[in-house]
Amino acid sequence: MAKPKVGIYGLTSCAGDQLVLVNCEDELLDIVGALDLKSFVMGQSINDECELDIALVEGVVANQHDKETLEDIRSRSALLIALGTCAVWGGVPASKNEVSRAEFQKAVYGTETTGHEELITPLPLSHFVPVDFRISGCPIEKEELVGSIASLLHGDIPVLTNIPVCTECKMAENICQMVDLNNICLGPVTLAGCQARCPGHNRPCVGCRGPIEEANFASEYTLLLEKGFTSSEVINRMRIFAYPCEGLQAQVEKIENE
Amino acid sequence: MPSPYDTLIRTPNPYQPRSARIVRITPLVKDNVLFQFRFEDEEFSREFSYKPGQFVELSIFGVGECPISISSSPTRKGFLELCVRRAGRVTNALYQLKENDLVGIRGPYGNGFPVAAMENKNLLLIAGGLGMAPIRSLLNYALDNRSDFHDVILMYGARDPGEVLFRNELETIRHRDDIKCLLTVDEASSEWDGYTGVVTELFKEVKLDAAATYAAVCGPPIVYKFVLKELLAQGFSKNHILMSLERKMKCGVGKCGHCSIGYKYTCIDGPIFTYWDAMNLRELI
Amino acid sequence: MKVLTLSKKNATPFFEALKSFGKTYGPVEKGEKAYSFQPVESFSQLALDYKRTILPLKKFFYKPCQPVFHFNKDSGYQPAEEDLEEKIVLFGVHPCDINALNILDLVNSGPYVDNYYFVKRQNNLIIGISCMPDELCFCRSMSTDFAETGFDLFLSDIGDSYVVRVGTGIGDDMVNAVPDLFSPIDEESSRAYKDSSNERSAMFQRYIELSDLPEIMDLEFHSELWEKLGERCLACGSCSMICPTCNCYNIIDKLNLDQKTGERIRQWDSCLFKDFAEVSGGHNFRSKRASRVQQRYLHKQQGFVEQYGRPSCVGCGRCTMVCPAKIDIVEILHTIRGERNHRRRKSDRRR
Amino acid sequence: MSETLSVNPLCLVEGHGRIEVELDQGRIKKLELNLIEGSRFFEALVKGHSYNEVHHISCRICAICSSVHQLSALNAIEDALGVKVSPQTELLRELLILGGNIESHSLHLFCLAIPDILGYPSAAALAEDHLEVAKLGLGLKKLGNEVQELTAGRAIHSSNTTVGGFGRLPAVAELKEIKAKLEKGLDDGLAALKFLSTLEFPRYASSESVFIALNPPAGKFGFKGPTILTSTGKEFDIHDYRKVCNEKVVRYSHAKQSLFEGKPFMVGSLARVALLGDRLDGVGADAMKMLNLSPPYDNIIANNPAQAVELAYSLERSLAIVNELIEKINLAEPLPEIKVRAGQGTGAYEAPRGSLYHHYELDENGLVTGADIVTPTAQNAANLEKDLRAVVENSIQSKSTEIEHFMAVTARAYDPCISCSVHLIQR
Ligand SMILES: Cc1cc2nc3c(=O)[nH]c(=O)nc-3n(C[C@H](O)[C@H](O)[C@H](O)COP(=O)(O)OP(=O)(O)OC[C@H]3O[C@@H](n4cnc5c(N)ncnc54)[C@H](O)[C@@H]3O)c2cc1C
Ligand code: SF4
Ligand code: SF4
Ligand code: SF4
Repeated sequence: MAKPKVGIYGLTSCAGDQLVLVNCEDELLDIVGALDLKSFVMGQSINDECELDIALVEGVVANQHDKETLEDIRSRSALLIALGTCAVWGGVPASKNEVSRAEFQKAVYGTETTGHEELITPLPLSHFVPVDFRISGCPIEKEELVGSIASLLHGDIPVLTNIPVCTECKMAENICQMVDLNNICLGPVTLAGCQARCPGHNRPCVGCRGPIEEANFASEYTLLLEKGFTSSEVINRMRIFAYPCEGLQAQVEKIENE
Repeated sequence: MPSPYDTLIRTPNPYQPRSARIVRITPLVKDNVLFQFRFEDEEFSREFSYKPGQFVELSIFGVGECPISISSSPTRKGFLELCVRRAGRVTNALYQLKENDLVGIRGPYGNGFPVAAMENKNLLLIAGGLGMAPIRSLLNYALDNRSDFHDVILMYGARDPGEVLFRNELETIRHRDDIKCLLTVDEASSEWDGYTGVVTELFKEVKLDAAATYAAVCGPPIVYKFVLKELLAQGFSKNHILMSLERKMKCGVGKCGHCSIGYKYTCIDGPIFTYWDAMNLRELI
Repeated sequence: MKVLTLSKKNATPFFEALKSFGKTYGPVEKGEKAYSFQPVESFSQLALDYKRTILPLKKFFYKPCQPVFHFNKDSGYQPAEEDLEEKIVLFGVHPCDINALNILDLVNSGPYVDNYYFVKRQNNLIIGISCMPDELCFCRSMSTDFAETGFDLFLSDIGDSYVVRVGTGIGDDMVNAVPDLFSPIDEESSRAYKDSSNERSAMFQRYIELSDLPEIMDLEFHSELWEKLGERCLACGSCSMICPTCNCYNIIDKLNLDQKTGERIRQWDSCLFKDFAEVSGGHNFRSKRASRVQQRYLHKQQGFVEQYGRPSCVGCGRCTMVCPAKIDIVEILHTIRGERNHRRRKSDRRR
Repeated sequence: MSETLSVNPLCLVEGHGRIEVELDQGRIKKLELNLIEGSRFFEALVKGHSYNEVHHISCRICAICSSVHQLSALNAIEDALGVKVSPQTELLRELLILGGNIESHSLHLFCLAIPDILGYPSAAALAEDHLEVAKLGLGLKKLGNEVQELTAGRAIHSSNTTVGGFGRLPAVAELKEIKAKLEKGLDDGLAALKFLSTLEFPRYASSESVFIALNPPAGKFGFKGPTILTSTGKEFDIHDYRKVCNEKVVRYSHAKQSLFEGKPFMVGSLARVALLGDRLDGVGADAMKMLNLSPPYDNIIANNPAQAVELAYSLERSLAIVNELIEKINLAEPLPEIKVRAGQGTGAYEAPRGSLYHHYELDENGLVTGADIVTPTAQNAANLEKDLRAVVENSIQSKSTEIEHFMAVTARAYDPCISCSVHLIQR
């Protein structure tokens, strides 16, 4: 089979997920060798914006330029893969989406204009274009990236972990941040794949990989309130990485109506 | 001193897939393909025996495993036929393979149809859609051991003529006089010379002696719903109605838990259940 | 059965002698009141007054995530090699956990034998230890508070010494490796044993009534309790992971970058997960969380009974302890049975 | 005749940037460095969050500098809350910073700069002809990541760092493992230096810069200090960082630019080596000699060899720290007690690309009420524009594609991290 034509792109982001690829030091040369890497602005100086088999896109859409770039990539790519929590859920940039960007802009840059940027409330890729596959994580896990690339090369849609952080946390036999230590731990509502890295380091999960399918935010919220946390403490923690997600929005709405 | 586990660890590994080569690929209808396989190990191939209604776990390298009913009859040795619908990762990957490619197969698993108990009885085989895959195995088994059974009736319903599986084979069988082969489609086309309407309509075409008949039913939930009603109305004992259930499966050998319903594992206690058993499983179809 | 006594003074030399039988694991403190079975070098490292470890012993027999096959597109599937030589000694195992292993033995044998499990099982030696129940233990109700089989040696604490039951020939070898450390059982020890046994019986605080439970679960199949639990349950999977008898697993194939080789991996799974019973095309046989929570209890307390003649729960209290949503199995069963004032009932049922 | 030159996009850097130049009759009419990364408004995002969440949010500014962002944020929070961290925590944090430096410098040198200087479009292309060099670089980069993983839990966006210290301390066995790797790494580092000493780093223009860096205590080289040192001979407390980097909003960029005493200045490896290089001993000092680094530091491309010097230093210093930890790490050391109170605090570290300042204000519940983050790339922007001007002026006779290439190489020499440059000021 011919090498798939691949583009790796970053929209507004910290570039962490692209860096994870570059951090696959042991596999990097094999990966790059197996792909026909047409565009990777962060990693090569000659880039060709042509028709692609696979586009890996990191980051949120935060301005008009991002939106146009994304739409252009989509129109050229057979498969579009969202890379990282920002691309999949909105991530940190979308953590305060109830505040208008104009307000932020005024707060940060004062009345002086910053030129061309037409701001958009940051949202994940799927809000603008169809996304074929999602690799979540802030940043994504090396192993999931390499495994996904192997599957894609083989012509299969990859399979990724679909279990909550608690499950991996228990597998690792950690002390429970929530039950034993009464911390706000988002493990029960967060997608695993990180081997419960934070609880494994005696730190509560902050939810960086985004919510698990059917995350029970309502129950998690109630339980934490029962532990004595305030509503805003809990919501502030929950909002850091996936605020635009439907389940969380529903929970926030429910609280506001109460 | 031998440990009590000694014999246990020496039993064959039930998860071991055997390499098998695709011998022939026969497209049947859209997204349904009949694959014929032969095991690489000839001795294993000779010894591989199964019952109609059993299934195998099919492995595609690097993609995974999935359960597929055996579509061929154990009376025809040396190869194995699986009729596979393209449904997800594993089946998709199988569709990418070519003749002579290798796959892994382990099995056979499941209880299969109780063919010994069915001997000297009438057989009523009812299939809807892809349900024909396991029914074909039983049908060919019955035809190859024709004298063991009394009347054999096949009722097979598909959505339209383009969806009728094994049409050529069934056309041949239709002209035999030792079997009644009734085909129906929900929506006929001009070239269709079978029946039109749902499969239960076919009951009008036959006279059944419920007490002397085993009914084997396989199809989508909707087929069960109406066929079971009809069979009960005809006076069938719940113990003479056999049905093949489908559940998510991973191991196929009663360990992984995915197919459990109530106290049964679909993979080892089934997939063939009597209606009585199935009824008691609560989560039925 | 051979019964001896071992003075606690001799525990350390005995422990040292065990090292020739394999690598020794035992309960150690992991955090405040949290314990785990870990490699142990000396007797003093052991936290023998532990109540329950986070993970049960199943972690030694099924790794949470373990390769079962290596594959190569040209040569097929090769079973992952198990180390047949490495023996391990599990020191300080409670009766509930021993009984849980006996249950896993049942599940893993039968018409299809899970050799991966039994290879590990055969390489394990088990030294049980007696325990005192806490507010979560209900092993007495499950008839698992006492181990009849499934250990090589069992030590019952009677104050200054242990009463040692020898369960297997290897257990006898262990004793014979340092015979001087053991004494024959005498009347005094025997009395002390009975006293502590009675004391222990009086300490159980939780009971569930098992008789006709499957029947009652059937009657309560549509109870609204399940809906309520479904709302509360986070489907976090913790209860399945830490359950000593939960043994569901998933199978995942991992392909290497070379597109030719890879591994087939087996990973712990839970019936609480949304996709546990979901088939391709999206149909889900248990799409609601409520029906998944129900499945966990039905399978353990009803389905398993019909299949194996006993529930697949040993009353260790772990699931109640770890559940962030405070879902409590004993409470559920009391509610299902419509019992009131259950804490005062002390039906002390044994087979 | 007017002509436009442009470098768009600026490749081989993290984030989105471009350079646009308008020439008129051989004179620069306009030169703009556009950092066009979308605005994320971090300082607004952290507002309202608890003191123990800030570092999780702030580090998402930039992946490659995430550890140093986290530690700067934590230092600022600890400053505000009056939390004193233990010497052991300081040591582990230093190790984390060094790991970040090893990773970042090897990434820049071997994956971006060297291929560029030797005329390859990417590290992969370099590997086709110089597999050994590529592998050497990737190996060092991996080692840097391993040091970060050991201390921070993961190489990007640490899960182990927290207010007061670390969630989990590395086990002695793990330290011994990394020690062995660092010993090998030091050999690899020397091999890398040898290779680098054979390269000729280009000079497109001479342009003098004011250098600014944090001043480590006790006359040592390093990446953290209580004061800020300038090549003009001034010294400021880090709490007065505003006096050093007065920022102005630049109309065409999302980053703010900094000026010191009204002039552009440079932070980063070259600044550190220029200001503190004479404090180096051991392999760091050897490296300075091998790479001929000496005043005047008027060629910005020399930032590349300066990074190599720091790479060598970081490897050696990491090994020393690991040895010390193996001897005396106290795995039972508890985290300091934290009493929540209102206050404000500043934290500063030398990131691979230069000085980084975080400043937060907290209310009595420990919630953030104000934040200010000044990143190295933002500080360098004005100086980079100045250098680009010099390059264009110096090579005005060359073909425009050549000038564009010179500009790109010059810009990359700063190892700009455009994600970082996104600013979030507001008090
Ligand atoms: C006893 C039995 C007999 C079957 N016989 C046939 C047959 O003859 N022909 C045919 O085309 N299909 C048959 N199926 C259905 C077939 O197993 C699924 O279509 C197949 O598993 C889809 O796998 P996939 O990997 O392509 O799909 P995905 O959606 O990617 O599924 C992933 C995995 O989930 C499990 N899974 C998903 N769907 C099912 C399912 N319906 N049943 C069991 N496990 C599932 C499998 O382990 C599968 O590999 C049978 C199922 C059972 C239980
Ligand atoms: S620590 Fe967090 S992730 Fe781990 S089990 Fe407890 S709640 Fe779940
Ligand atoms: S435990 Fe939670 S916060 Fe930590 S890495 Fe995993 S998902 Fe991210
Ligand atoms: S531990 Fe509790 S919340 Fe988690 S899956 Fe089990 S019952 Fe549900």
